[in-house]
Amino acid sequence: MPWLSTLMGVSVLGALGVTLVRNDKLAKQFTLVVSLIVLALTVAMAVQFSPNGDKFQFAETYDWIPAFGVHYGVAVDGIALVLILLSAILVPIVVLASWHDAEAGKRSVRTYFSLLLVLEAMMIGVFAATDVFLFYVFFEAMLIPMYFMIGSYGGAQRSYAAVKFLLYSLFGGLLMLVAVIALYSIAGKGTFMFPDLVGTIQDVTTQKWLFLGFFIAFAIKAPLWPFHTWLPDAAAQAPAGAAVLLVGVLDKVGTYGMLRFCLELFPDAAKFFTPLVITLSVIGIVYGAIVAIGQTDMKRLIAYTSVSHFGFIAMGVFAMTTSAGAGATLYMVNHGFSTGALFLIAGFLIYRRGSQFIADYGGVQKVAPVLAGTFLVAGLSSLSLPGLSTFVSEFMVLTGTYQRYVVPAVIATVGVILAAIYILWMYQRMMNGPTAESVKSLPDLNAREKWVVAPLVALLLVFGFYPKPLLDVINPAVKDTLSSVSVTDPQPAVPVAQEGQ
Amino acid sequence: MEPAEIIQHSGGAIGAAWLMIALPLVGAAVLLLGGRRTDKFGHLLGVLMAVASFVVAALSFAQLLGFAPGERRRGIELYEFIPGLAKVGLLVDPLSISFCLLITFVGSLIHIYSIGYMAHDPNRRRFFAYLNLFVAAMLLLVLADNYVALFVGWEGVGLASYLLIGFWQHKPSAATAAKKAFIVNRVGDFGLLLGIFTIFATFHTLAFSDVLGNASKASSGTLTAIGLLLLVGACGKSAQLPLQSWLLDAMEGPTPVSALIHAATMVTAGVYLIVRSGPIFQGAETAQLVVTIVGVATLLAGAIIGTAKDDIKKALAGSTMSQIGYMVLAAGVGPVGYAFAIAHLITHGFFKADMFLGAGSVMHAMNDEVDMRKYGALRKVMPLTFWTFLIGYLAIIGFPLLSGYFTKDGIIEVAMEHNAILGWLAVIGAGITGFYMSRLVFMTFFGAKRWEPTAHPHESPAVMTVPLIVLSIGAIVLGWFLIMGNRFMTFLAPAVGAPEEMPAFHPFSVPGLATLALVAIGAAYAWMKYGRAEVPAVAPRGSFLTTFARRDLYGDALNEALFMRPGQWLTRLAVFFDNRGVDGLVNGLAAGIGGTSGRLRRVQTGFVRSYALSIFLGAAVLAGAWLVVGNL
Amino acid sequence: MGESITFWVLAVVSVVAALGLVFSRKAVYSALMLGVVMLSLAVLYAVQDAPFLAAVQIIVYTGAVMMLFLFVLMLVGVDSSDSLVETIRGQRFWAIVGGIGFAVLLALGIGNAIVGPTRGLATAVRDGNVPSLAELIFTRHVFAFEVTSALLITAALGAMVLAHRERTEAKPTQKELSRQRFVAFGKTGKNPAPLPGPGTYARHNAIDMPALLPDGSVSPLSVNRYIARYEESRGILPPEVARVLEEEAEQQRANGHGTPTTAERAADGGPDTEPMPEDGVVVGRVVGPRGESGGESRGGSVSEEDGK
Amino acid sequence: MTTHYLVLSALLFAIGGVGVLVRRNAIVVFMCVELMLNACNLAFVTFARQNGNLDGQLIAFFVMIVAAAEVVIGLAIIVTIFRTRRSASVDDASLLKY
Repeated sequence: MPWLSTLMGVSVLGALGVTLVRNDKLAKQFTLVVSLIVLALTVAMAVQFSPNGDKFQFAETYDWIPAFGVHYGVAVDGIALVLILLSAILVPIVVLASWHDAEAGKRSVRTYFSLLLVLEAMMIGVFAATDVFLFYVFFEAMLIPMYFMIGSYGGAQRSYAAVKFLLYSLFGGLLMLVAVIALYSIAGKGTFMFPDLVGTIQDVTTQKWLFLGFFIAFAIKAPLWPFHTWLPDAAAQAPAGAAVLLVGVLDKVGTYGMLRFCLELFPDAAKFFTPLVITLSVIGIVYGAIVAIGQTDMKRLIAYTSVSHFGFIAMGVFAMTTSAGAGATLYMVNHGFSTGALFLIAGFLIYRRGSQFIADYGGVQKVAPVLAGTFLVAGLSSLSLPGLSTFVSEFMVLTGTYQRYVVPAVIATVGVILAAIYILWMYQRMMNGPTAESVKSLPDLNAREKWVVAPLVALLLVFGFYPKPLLDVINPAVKDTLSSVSVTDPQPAVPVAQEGQ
Repeated sequence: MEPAEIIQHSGGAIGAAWLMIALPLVGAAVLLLGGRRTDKFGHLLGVLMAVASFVVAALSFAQLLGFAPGERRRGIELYEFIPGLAKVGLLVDPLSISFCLLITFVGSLIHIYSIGYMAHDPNRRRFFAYLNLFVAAMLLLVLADNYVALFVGWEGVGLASYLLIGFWQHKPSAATAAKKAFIVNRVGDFGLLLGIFTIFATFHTLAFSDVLGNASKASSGTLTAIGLLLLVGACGKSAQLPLQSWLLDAMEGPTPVSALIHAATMVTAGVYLIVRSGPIFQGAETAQLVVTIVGVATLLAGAIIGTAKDDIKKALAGSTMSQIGYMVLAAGVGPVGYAFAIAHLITHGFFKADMFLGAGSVMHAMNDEVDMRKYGALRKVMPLTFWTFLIGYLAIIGFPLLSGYFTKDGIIEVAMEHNAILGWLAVIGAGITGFYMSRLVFMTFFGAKRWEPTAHPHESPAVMTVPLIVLSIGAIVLGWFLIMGNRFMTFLAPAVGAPEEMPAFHPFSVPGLATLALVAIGAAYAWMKYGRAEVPAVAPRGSFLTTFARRDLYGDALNEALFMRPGQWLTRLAVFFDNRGVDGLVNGLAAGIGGTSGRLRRVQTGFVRSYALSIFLGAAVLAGAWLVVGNL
Repeated sequence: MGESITFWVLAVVSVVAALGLVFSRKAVYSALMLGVVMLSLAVLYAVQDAPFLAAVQIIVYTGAVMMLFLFVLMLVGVDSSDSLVETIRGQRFWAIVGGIGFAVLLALGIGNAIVGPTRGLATAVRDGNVPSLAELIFTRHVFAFEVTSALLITAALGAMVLAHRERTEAKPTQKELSRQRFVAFGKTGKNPAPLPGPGTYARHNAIDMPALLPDGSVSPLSVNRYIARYEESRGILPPEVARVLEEEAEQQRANGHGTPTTAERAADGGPDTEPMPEDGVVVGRVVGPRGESGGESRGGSVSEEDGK
Repeated sequence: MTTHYLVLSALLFAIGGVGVLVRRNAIVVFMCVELMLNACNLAFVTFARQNGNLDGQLIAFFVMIVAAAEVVIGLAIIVTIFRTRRSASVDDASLLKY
């Protein structure tokens, strides 16, 4: 069964179907059903994935533009699989959370939900693409639904944010396009298929240039310091649901791309640029956290925490140890859940109070304990509290990085302290203290909203204590990636008979 | 004597040791998820889970005693937590089971006490949920068989502490104190995490058995680094210098919390960590020295802070800091001190919990008044509270034959043998202890009434006094029971090792006598100043030293000046830089392109003729180019 | 030899005429100059063994196209000559630089392009120029030829469509027009009556003869300014007409109208004014169906046009 | 001799070009365009004789036809513009800018 095409096909057909439905309410329900079907199919696919089987599974390859060797080639390895799972899980949650988001303006509600489904198809496609050209197409095409979601349904400064987002990403994308074409012609294989291109570029100088073409695109997408400034604007202006998908999934394409393309296609260049990337990541971790502390707008704050977290992910990718790589991949998934929960609950708050500013809140815990409690859990996941899944990934990334790069890992660990400051200070200002007059009548979470938050919190907790199912899928893929970069983990100073571990 | 091998175990109470953690965890989950529906029976469920956990602990203890001393380290595999990094397993050995007993027993008593103490709080259910969560996390901390699981428990107790300090979160002071506690603890965690990373980088494993068993093979530099990093973690959790500042503020939490978390159990986790990682410290003398110095510094600092506080809970908190300083000092001495450290930890758990709960009882009676200058002459009104408190007081100052006498004097003697300077400093600390604890007791229970007009003190209900009685019994007998005949040291030896020669107990050694004398002088001085003399209702300005102590030795001021203000400044600078610098660059680029195109736009004058001119000139240039190229 | 003489004569003529086309101020002169160039080229075609083209050049270009130009000029205004002041900065300089440069480059390029002797058309034209051309047109290029016919028809239709004015409101009736005239009279004092005819005592009705009022004096309304200025320049302006114009000018000055009189303007002839700016008015009066009239309004319209 | 014709053609073409650029009256501009076309025709005719091939004359013929059509349409446009704007200056029709 062509699983991946089916997933995308269902989403696209669903998107078309939504536009045909006349009634807004029916359209929402329809979208929810479609996204749940996609989720069910994804889970069914994931169950059949064998972690120790072929690297790429569920492969489909068809000629697309034979003249240039462009294929419609999709397949997943462990890394892509978990990210597709993440997308498939987040979309129904976002649909449910965005139930009333699109109604505020005068824009069509159906279009919003249709765009969501189109976006889902593209998110699946971009992670599944094994043809570099197809990846590029999805990479760029993803911008369009997100552009409209921000630009048409966002906050007061939506058009500024949307244009900034689009131009910034397009700029990176174009650099990547040049690199993709150069890769094609220099490799001289007459194909864009990723597995055929691995290892074809041997010249180190060429590798460096091509690496930069890909890397800058991914660094903007991720976003890595100093290419991050589009994110706070975009995330703060986007409706909460779109912000979740933007930060939770779309940005992961950047770090995913680094892991998949930058490392495997250009191993020597990747090693050459590792100090630079690690430096940028570490700056991003500390800098993002410090700037987050100083924010007055909670959505911007969450966006800056993501800048910090993306620093961890990029650092994990480039530390090139098994546990850092696997940790970074796991981080991508967990960060999706964690930031998703934060954005959505912040969205609920904003929907109730009508303000994004932290100063407009106070003592919410008293009037809406469930809301405050879930917000705290989401916040704790953002500061990587053990017992929540983000801890596992952050711990793995830091452990793995520390093995090879001690000083960066130490500085990055400072982010752990800063994370506590930005989350808890925000929580204190918004939820604790005497109840502000303006929030005295805030209702607590309703049933729909509880259903939005519950799965996220449950996933955070379950993977916090039992991340093995994910890691079992991720680890072989990461090991495979690292072996194609030909690096091995550093050896311990004191070898210990490994009977217990 | 080296620690014994760990034997994989299944079956029996020890095999079910995970229940100790799981039961309170389930309790917490039910109470938190169940919401208002569980309001009615929430506190009972909480108590039940704590007691059940104690039962499991007691049964495990019994089973453990059934094994030969060399076989008393039992490992239980649970599941693979992070493949390649850590499995989760439990380690039931004399050290951890001692903690389990302390935590579950004192924990249960405090649960019971809280039924009465929190009776009128609308959120009592949530309180019990957090308490259960704390017990589960604390048990995970001590039962874990590797550093990752330990860290999970470590942060879990931090979370519970955060939630409980900020339990009355409508009070800004409570919310701030909670946040402060968490953040300062995070600074400690920073060190602990780095310690764990270094351990992993060195050994490629995080299991206690592998790491500690092979610690001697690592270089002493590595061990020193690990030891110091772990010490930073311990300082954070145990409120040792320089990360002590959170503990005094943490008294914003309900008093049972202060008793359980910030006196008896959680704050001693640092001592546990140091003792558990003993082989690492024993390979690193510098680290050990730093540990002892930190311990002594803190025991003096805590004692000095305790002398000046009028807030009964803060005075007790200063005393907690000081007592933990003793434990850290002992833990830094090495195997000979471990038993005293843990023994003092256990006795301290009893008498300090006893006193905190007594203080809670007093506050309960005095409309939550905490200022001792508004107490006085309470011994008649609250006899049970008074007598139990008095036992705790005598135990802590080291009154002969009470618990503190055995355990604290043991620490002083061990320290004295290790390093005379440290030993004498510890003796001085004991003297100060005698003064400030006496001051506390005299101000609260003796002297004249200085009550607020609205106060109508009364004895607390039985649900609160019974735990007090039980704890005070522990405070009387535990020290003698544990120390006499080196009973505890022998018991702990399989887990932490023991010195070649068991120290003998000298009741009338020089340091012992000196301690007693100093304590007596301190107590007498306190009687003169606060017992016999009139206590002013408003604190006198006092000398520089008093102000120094009152201001927590300027710890907060130092933190503020060194970290908070520069931090705020840095934050503002970073935000400004981000908006104007990084984003300014991006927007500047955009504006530059926009401006250039705006200027270039002017070329489109709308005059057909100027367009024609450009075409014509272009054609001319082309013709020229053609000519040039054609002639080349 | 004969060709050389023809060429050099016609080349000089055509270049001078082309320059005249570009630099003459009046469109009509330009048109005439263009005609000269075209005729010269027609002769050069004929000299170069292209009699058919020469004929077509004369018939189509000099005959049809030139007429079209002249007609349009009449529609737009024969006088619609440019001021030669350049308004776009640098335009003229760069145009001339570009033109000279282009001419030089082109001449150099084409001069170099010729290699070998002239072959002549003797072989290509076996049975005469026209039949040979016809053969080519109707055989090899027949498709292009048919397409040009389609093009011509399209052009004709297009011209009709473009030139056709759709009437968007009802044609004003005589009653409405007369009402408008009187409304205008009430507002501006514009004379509602038609312009005066030759007059009761007129001996001529020629355009250069002013109408006479019943008292025998000259009606200023009827003085043709263009002719008057012409006559003034020749010194044959009838004295009665001159008097009338002077009176009018004085009156205007007294009224505060800054507009200089015809005579003054002709006299100072500044660089940015046309020497004879009032031709348009004359044409307008002759051509304009509704005969806008009145000295003041004429003066006004003149100044407006000048200002452009 | 041929070269002379061509240089004349180039000269006329350049003069026409300058005329297009410097004159503002649309009709005169049009005339200049016609002059340029004629200059081209001269070159075509000259090349026809030079190369002994009638195709050059044929092209000149087509150019004339197309020029005629162009003039018709162009002048119609000028008339239409003049009708609405009362001006035949190409500079006045400059709304399509910036």
